[in-house]
Amino acid sequence: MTVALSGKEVASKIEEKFSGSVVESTPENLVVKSDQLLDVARFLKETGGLDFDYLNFVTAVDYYDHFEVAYLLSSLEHNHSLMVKARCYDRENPALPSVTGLWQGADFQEREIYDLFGINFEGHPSMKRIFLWDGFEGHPLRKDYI
Amino acid sequence: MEIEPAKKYIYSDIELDREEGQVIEDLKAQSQQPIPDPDQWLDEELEQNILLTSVDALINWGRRSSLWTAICFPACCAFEMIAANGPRFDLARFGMEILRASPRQADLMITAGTLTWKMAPNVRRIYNQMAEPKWVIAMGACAISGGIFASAEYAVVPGYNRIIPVDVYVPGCPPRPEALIYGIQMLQKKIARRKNIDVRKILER
Amino acid sequence: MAVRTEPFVLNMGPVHPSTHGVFRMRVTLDGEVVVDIEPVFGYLHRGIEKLAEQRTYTGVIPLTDRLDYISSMSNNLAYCLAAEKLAGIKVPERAEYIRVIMSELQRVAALLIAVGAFLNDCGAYFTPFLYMFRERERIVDLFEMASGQRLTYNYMRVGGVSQDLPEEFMPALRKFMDMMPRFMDEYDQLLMQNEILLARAKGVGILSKEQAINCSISGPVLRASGVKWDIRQADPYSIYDRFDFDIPTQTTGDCYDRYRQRVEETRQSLRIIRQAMEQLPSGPVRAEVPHLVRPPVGEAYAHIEAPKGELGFYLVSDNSIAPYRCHIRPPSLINLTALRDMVRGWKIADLIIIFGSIDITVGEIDR
Amino acid sequence: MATAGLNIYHLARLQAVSPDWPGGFWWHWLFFTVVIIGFVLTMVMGVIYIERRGMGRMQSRLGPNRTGPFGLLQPVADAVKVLLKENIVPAAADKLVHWLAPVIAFAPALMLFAVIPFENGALLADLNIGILYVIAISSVSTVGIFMAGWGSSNKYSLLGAMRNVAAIVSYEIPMVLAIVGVVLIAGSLSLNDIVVAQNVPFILLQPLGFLLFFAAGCAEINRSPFDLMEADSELVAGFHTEYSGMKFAMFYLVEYAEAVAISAIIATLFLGGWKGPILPPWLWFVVKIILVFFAMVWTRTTLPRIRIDQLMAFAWKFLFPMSLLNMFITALQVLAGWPTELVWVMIIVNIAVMAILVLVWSRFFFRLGGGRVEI
Repeated sequence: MTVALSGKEVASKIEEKFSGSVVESTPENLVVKSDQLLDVARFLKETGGLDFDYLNFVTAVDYYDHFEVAYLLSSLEHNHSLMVKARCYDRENPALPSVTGLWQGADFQEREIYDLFGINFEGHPSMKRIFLWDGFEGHPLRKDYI
Repeated sequence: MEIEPAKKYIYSDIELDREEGQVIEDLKAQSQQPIPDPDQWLDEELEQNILLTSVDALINWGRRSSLWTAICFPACCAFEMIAANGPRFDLARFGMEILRASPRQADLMITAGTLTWKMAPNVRRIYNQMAEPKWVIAMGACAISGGIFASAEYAVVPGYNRIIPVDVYVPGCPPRPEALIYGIQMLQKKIARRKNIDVRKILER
Repeated sequence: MAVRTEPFVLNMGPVHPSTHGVFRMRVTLDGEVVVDIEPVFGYLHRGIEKLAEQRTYTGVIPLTDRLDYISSMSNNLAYCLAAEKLAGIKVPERAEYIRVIMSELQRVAALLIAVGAFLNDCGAYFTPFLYMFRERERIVDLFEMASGQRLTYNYMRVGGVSQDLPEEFMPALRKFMDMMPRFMDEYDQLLMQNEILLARAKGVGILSKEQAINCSISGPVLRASGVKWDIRQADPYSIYDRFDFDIPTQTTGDCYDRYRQRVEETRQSLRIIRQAMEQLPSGPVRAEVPHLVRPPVGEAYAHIEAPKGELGFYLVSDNSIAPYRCHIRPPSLINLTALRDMVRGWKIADLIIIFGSIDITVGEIDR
Repeated sequence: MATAGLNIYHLARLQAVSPDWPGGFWWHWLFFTVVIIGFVLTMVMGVIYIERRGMGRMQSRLGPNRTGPFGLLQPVADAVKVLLKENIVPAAADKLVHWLAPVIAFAPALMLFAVIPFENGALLADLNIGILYVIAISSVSTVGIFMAGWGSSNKYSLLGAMRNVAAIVSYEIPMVLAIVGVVLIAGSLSLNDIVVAQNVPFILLQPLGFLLFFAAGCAEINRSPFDLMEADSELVAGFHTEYSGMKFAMFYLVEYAEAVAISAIIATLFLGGWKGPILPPWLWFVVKIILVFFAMVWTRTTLPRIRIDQLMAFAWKFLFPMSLLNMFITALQVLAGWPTELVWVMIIVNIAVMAILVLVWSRFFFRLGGGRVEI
């Protein structure tokens, strides 16, 4: 059985290293400041005992006033998982750092989020539309699209 | 369809993407109305097509007995299409087991699956590449009207008849292979009725 | 003297005999050697995630059928698990068993298609594919008995399955289970040890263990690279912890291993079905669930081991009758992440079989 | 030797007797030209039917059976339909080359039959270099195929055509060398003489030669598993991707006419041509052609396709040395003057030699399978 790690416990570990990076933590997940997302992600991947080497999925949710990008991380070795989230409040030009350098599996999923939500992932090798065509107006999965 | 002059070749990915996006947008703007079914406009064209009247029946027999299918199966219905080709339903009995990957050599396009605007130019191109005479069977609800996905208007074309003229519609989501075979038989009847030449017109001349 | 060559771009797809639907690759070739590829998706983007936000929780189930259309039952299961997790619904015993039987039968059907399509890509002119289609038809018959549909079953519901199995189902299933091992042996004899197939597939398109994990690969492709990770055992959902089955793994992670992996997984699935058949209890097949499910505010992620890999549904609820957000974790799309690294340096013919060995369905990639 | 009776016959042939027809050669040529065209077209229809029905059976389905009795008219319907389809020439194509290609590809397939005997002496031209003629003519169709690939201005076509040229260049050599064994035993290059010399079908005396020739022949006419030039799952339709209507029909015809031609040559060289008891000779010939063709259909439905570099490696590392060895062994046997009455011993020895050679070579010297090209 995959153990879902408590966001609070992991948050305390992260706070030791990067103080002030965790915005919010619940037993289910933890929300990280978007500018420190990459550091936290690297910490989660490379710290012994956590070893989150597998990225299950990346997705985004539109809450009108902000976008929430969710990363579900797993460790195949320890068989535990953790949901990490980051928020962007800028609706015009939302941006987050890309985690493709850490988990290559995020490649197409980040492009998908860019396509359907318009969140720009900085540092992604080819940030362009994936499902819709170049020249398409708007981002369909945003709640205010049609 | 007039042939466009050969374009300058594009090597940059970004330019290519932009070009393709433009093609899609143009097609989307063009095809807001369904194209009427071929029955309504094909007769006029055929008047110019002169062949010996006595061989009409033979030609139609040949054409309906060997309908080679173009490979253009976007989505779910493809599997019922393949099942119809498979051991149990066996379209090969009608001489249809040859799936021509090159549209130039195919006679029939079975549009098995949802059509999206991104795919639409490609389908139009495949249809244009097919040599006359050619037929289209719209297979499944998505191919007829967009079906279950019709309300995702930003991506889904509401029916293939916006893009290409359709001869036979086979409803179902997906249609069973039996339904497809029935549709094919309908098409065969339609081909059998087809006049390659109107005798009276020739006599008048 | 070295010959100077110049790479050229070949557009493969979206309509190509072996791209399994409307997938497209822009392949840069140097002669026959693949220098680079750029996959282009989106030719079947039907906005399923957008549509799901406008439908009730039950109304999403038909959409999930059309995701990975050759394994509709698994998609139904994954979605229903997510919705149940969100709403906190307990599923009756009998329904759990029926779900397991259905999803394992679906796995057998989907893996048969995958193997057949792979052999077809290798150039075995339709023969293995049609043989495997013959057996798939039998499985489809079983599904048809239960759900009345041949491809898009729409059988499972939030809180159970739509209707109980008809009485002729179990005898038919038993008959099928008696026949199937014989057919599996036949497939083994068909091409498993064929010299040409070995030459074509062995050592081609190797995906290393580390890269497979880093690229979030899942399913048979991951296990063929030697990672023993199967959600049915790592994170048992439904009632998979009650069954006794092995997780086969391979070592090298080449095309041949992926092919072998699929064949062996089919055998394991048959084992599970046999156990589930024996244990099948009687009772209701649906929990008492209101017509319009209204889960509390929250989010849930449920994932299953679909034939192609980890299929997950991430549902966010705002206490209305429709999901606020329904994200689908598509195994096909994510398995393709490693494609570019796997095919560089191989011939164009290898590109086809490497691509075929990943086994994708475009409906799931583009959604 | 099995050829003991041949020498006298051969001496008689040296006087080059003209056919005993009123009007001399001209009637003879006209008659056989018409016969060959008719024969090839009928056989093509027949083998297409056999292939589709046989393939259907092997794939556990029925195959065409609705058009005409037992579906026998299916190829006719196909022909009627294909010939009346629109003929498309791509805008970017090289018009002349595109137009000429099917003709150039088709002519050699017909010309091959000029030297193939339907009965004893019943052939258009009993060339004393018949085999050489066959080899020379059969490679001309490559030019047509390359023209098709080049003229279509399509990348898939070009790739297919390139593959074809590469394959033909490599496979000519083992093909010729495989024939040398037959020629050594028969003592003649004329196909008619070779058939006459076959008191025992040469497949028994030359089992290795037969295998090599069959493999090389399949590769030469691009039957599976060597059908790389129109590899459906890779190159869409290969060199004839851009062809439609009549010109595609020509290529379709070429594909099967060549298959019939190679089957006929194999039947002539190894299966005793028109020889056989009870049935009339020409019927025996047809039956043997169909048998060989059926073997080709069988391989097509069974085996996967090999890769282009494996194809080349197979030609140069397996077929070529094997055919050289075969040639030397046969030459030694002929030189030693193997006694005629011990022909069965020779058969057993040759089959054993073949088995040992193939096993040893495929185990220790050459295995299929290449590797990655570093870029």
